[in-house]
Amino acid sequence: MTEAAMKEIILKAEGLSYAYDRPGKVPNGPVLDNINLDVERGTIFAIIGPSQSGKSTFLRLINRLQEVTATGALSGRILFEGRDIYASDYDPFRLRREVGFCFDKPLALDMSIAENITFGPRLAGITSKDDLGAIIEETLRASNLWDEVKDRLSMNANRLSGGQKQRLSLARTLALHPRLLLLDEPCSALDPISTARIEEALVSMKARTTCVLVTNNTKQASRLADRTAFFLMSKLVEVGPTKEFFTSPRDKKTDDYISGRFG
Amino acid sequence: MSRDDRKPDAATVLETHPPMPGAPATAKDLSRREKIIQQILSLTAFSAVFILGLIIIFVFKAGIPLIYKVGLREFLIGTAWSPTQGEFGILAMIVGTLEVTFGALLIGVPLSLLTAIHLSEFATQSTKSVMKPLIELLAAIPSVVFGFLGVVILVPFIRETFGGTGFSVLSAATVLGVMILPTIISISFDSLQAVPQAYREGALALGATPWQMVVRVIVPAARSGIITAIVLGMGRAMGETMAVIMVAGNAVVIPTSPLHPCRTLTSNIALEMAYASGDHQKALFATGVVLFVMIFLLNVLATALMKRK
Amino acid sequence: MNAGVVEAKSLNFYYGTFQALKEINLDIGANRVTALIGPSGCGKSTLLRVLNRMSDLVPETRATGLLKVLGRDIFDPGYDVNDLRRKVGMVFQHPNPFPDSVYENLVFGFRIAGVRDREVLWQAVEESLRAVDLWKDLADRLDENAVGLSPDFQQRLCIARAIAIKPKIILMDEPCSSLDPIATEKIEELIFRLKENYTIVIVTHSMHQAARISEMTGFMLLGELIEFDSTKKIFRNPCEQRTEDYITGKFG
Amino acid sequence: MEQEFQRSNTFWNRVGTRLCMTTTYSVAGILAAILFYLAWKGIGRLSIGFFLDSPIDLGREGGVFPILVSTLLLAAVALAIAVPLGVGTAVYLTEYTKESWVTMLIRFGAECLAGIPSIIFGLFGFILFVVTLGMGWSILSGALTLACMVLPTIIRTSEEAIKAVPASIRQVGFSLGATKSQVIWHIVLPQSRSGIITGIILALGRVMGETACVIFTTGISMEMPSSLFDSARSMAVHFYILAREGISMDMANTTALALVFMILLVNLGATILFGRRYSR
Repeated sequence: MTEAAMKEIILKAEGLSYAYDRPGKVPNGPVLDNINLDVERGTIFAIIGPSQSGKSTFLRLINRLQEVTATGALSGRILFEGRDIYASDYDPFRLRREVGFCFDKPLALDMSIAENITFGPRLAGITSKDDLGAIIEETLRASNLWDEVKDRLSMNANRLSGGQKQRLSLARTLALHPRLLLLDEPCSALDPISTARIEEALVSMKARTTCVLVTNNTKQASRLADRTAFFLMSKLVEVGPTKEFFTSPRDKKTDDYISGRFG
Repeated sequence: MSRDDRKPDAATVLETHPPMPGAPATAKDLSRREKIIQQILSLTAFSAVFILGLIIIFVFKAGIPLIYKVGLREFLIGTAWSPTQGEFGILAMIVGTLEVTFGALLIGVPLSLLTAIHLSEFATQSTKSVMKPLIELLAAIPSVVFGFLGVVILVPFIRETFGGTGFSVLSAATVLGVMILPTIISISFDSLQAVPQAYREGALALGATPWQMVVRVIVPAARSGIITAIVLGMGRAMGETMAVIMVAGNAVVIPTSPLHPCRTLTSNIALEMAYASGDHQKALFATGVVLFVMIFLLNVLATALMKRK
Repeated sequence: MNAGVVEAKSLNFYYGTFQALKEINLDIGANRVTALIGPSGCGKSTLLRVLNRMSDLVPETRATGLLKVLGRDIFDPGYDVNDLRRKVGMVFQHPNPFPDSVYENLVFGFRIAGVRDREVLWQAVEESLRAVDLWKDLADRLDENAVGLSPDFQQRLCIARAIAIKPKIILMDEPCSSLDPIATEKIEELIFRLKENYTIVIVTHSMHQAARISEMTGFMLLGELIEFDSTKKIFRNPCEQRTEDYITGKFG
Repeated sequence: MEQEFQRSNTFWNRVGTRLCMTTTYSVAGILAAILFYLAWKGIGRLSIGFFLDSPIDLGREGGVFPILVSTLLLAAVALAIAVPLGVGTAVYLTEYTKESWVTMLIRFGAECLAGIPSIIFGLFGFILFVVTLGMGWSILSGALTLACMVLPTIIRTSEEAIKAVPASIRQVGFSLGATKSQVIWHIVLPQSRSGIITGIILALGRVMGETACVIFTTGISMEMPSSLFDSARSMAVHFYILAREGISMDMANTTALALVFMILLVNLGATILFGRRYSR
């Protein structure tokens, strides 16, 4: 805890609650209920919990992706680098460039590999071919994909395998050089080898890119994360350093979950 | 492409590049631009409704005064049509339209439904992949060409087989029956395909033959889509002009036999529009109003049926 | 009592060039529950669907070897597949009542067999609903559309529909996979009662379910029937290493 | 008794399935016969010259060059108007609105428009564009009328194509900092282009084959149009006049073949290029 105090807090949730709007229906309780947590720069932060526990919604609130697909009522605050991202003068488009998001399913845009990666930078105003080329190479290397695709960058990205597509998604997200990276069960659709390559990539760049990782796989959390949080039924049950979390959980429910008694 | 000689960091690249010159930089600018785009799109979105409104206004404005002048009753049930003498009764045309339309359904519906059932339930993948595009090609053939083929093939055939001139309700109904095939086939095919596979399995697992499965489970489940298909096909037959003009004979009489010639509402307009003026022209617009109302009611029916699905 | 109602001898089954079942030898006894377990893609559902030739629905399939159901070779070209399916009822993974009234669902099997006698139909409706313990819930709701029922009721209705025409064998393809635990428990109770009169073959992905309800269990892997024995033996003392690995959760 | 019924079941099954199959092949046969007849009658006088010469003696001799040009002009202008409106409507309906009375109204309007017979479009175009707005019989009047007519086709096919783009792909765009319009322009539209183009081709076929409403709005002049305000004659109208007035059956046959051939080529091209077709 003393060490934590010294590190910079890149993301902070303060009393965060969220409930979906269901027009014409009685609201059936919040999806997130009074969440408080801090994420330090340069670490990997894992969120585990059974499905429907609110962990994905939490992740989607951090880069304001939630509001694109659903409407809901939010209370409390999310601070990214000290600023409230839901403040009225906060620019969500800029936020989404600084906070990357990697989806659970491998999703390639229907264009070439190179165009997939340069999509974000081009929207951000980078036009120079050399710069874009450099970004392509750098991010593909960072996501462990370069050797497999360097000779076919103009091929349609949909022709890649699932594991390759997922690494391409990672590269595409990294192309904007986000300071915070949100990963929503990034390996749930992947085989063990692809998973290992993604995990390697995350660890190797964590000094530069802080990660918040939502995962169903408790083992993955224990392998990768510096700190781990456990969500259950919209509530944050427990958060702590990963080692402590998995060896001596304070909460009975956490213990039940990580030892596989439910979920 | 090897870039091993220089590898600039993406971070530095991004930081040294300001946003595109001229591109809106702040959230405020962006959201203002988004709002303008949305407003333009919402304007285009109403184009269909706007055009529908224009059609109603202009066609009705040109046609309604004459209906007032003649009297709605007189206009609809009058049997005499000599617009130059001031006689405006379109009953013959209404009856002609209905006869031709129902005749077309009589011919077209069984053919299309059986074809749709075959394609959806029994045909092999290769038959399907040949037949589907073929049927869509049938939809692409212009109606004048259908009319022309009716004149050169069907009319002589009917004249020689059944007597009369050959220009008749029967010819018109046959040509239209073929023309509405693609409409009814493709829509009912789609609704048959939308029936969950589980229903098929459920029926077969109880020992139903494929035909029993189709008749007792699949067709009832796809009922609303099939009815919609028939209603839309009916609309197409009712509104068809050129093919009908060429084969129906166009005499203004109430046809009492399938071999009699007839004139439909659509052909009434198309035949006389070229030289009509004054009240005569207005009467043609009034004919259009009657046709419009009939089609509109059909469409409301079709929409209501579709919603029930 | 335990005469084989399903007998397979070196049965092979192919989807196009893919071999889904390899050299299956199987002997299923009457009035018992036989469970088929194995990881997904192992062929257990295919085996089930071959038993009443629902496998015919997929084009370009082919079977070799011998499969006798109720004493007759069902791949005999002269064999009436509709008759087979009347004798071998099936319940599916997702409840699939027809979009019609409860009553019409239950008498469907009679209607397609040409039975019109109202007395007979009513009796069958009552009997089959009582058999699945739905009579008191649905007796006065027979006109309701079956699609509007709860998933639990729908699935039980589908079972009732299958047993209404008195089949000899009932095949169940993961019948509880779309139900909640309470509904699952009800279906399991029902299976327990039904086995007095019917031979039941059930495919399940839940080993616990297999252990709870079945007398015999077959473990399948990659199209092969690895082991087929009494449920007790399979779960306590399997002969094959692969069975043990699967039961103890080492893979799958 | 049951045996008896079983036999009749098998019998009806055979009758029903065979009836369906026979009908299907008859429908295919009708189409094949139509195409064959057109080809057989028309192929004799079809040549490059037919497309590149001007008509002589009301079309008894010569070719259809100015008529071909008018047809293409008419189609191009009509689509240039209808496509942005139609695709815009589809984008608005799928991306910007939730289901509400507004979308119901727009869809209902489009459905009704789709059901209106072409002859009524003809009356409408005549009274609005030709008479009220004083454009006279001209390519512009015709194209505007045709644009109204094919608008629903384009709306419907585009909407289907846009709906087929999975929501997850849109979210990728947003997660990379794109605004809504950027997501639509850079991701959704490119991904649905094949469906949209199919709709456009379908509309093109309808425009080229339409007769009733073109006669009333574009007229029947056979001259080469010098501007959009000139009266002109489309291929379908030319064919109608040749056949109806009995000017020359030979030329009518050839024109019919050329017209059908052009439309089929366009349709076939779309099928080959984009595989899937949206019907209706």
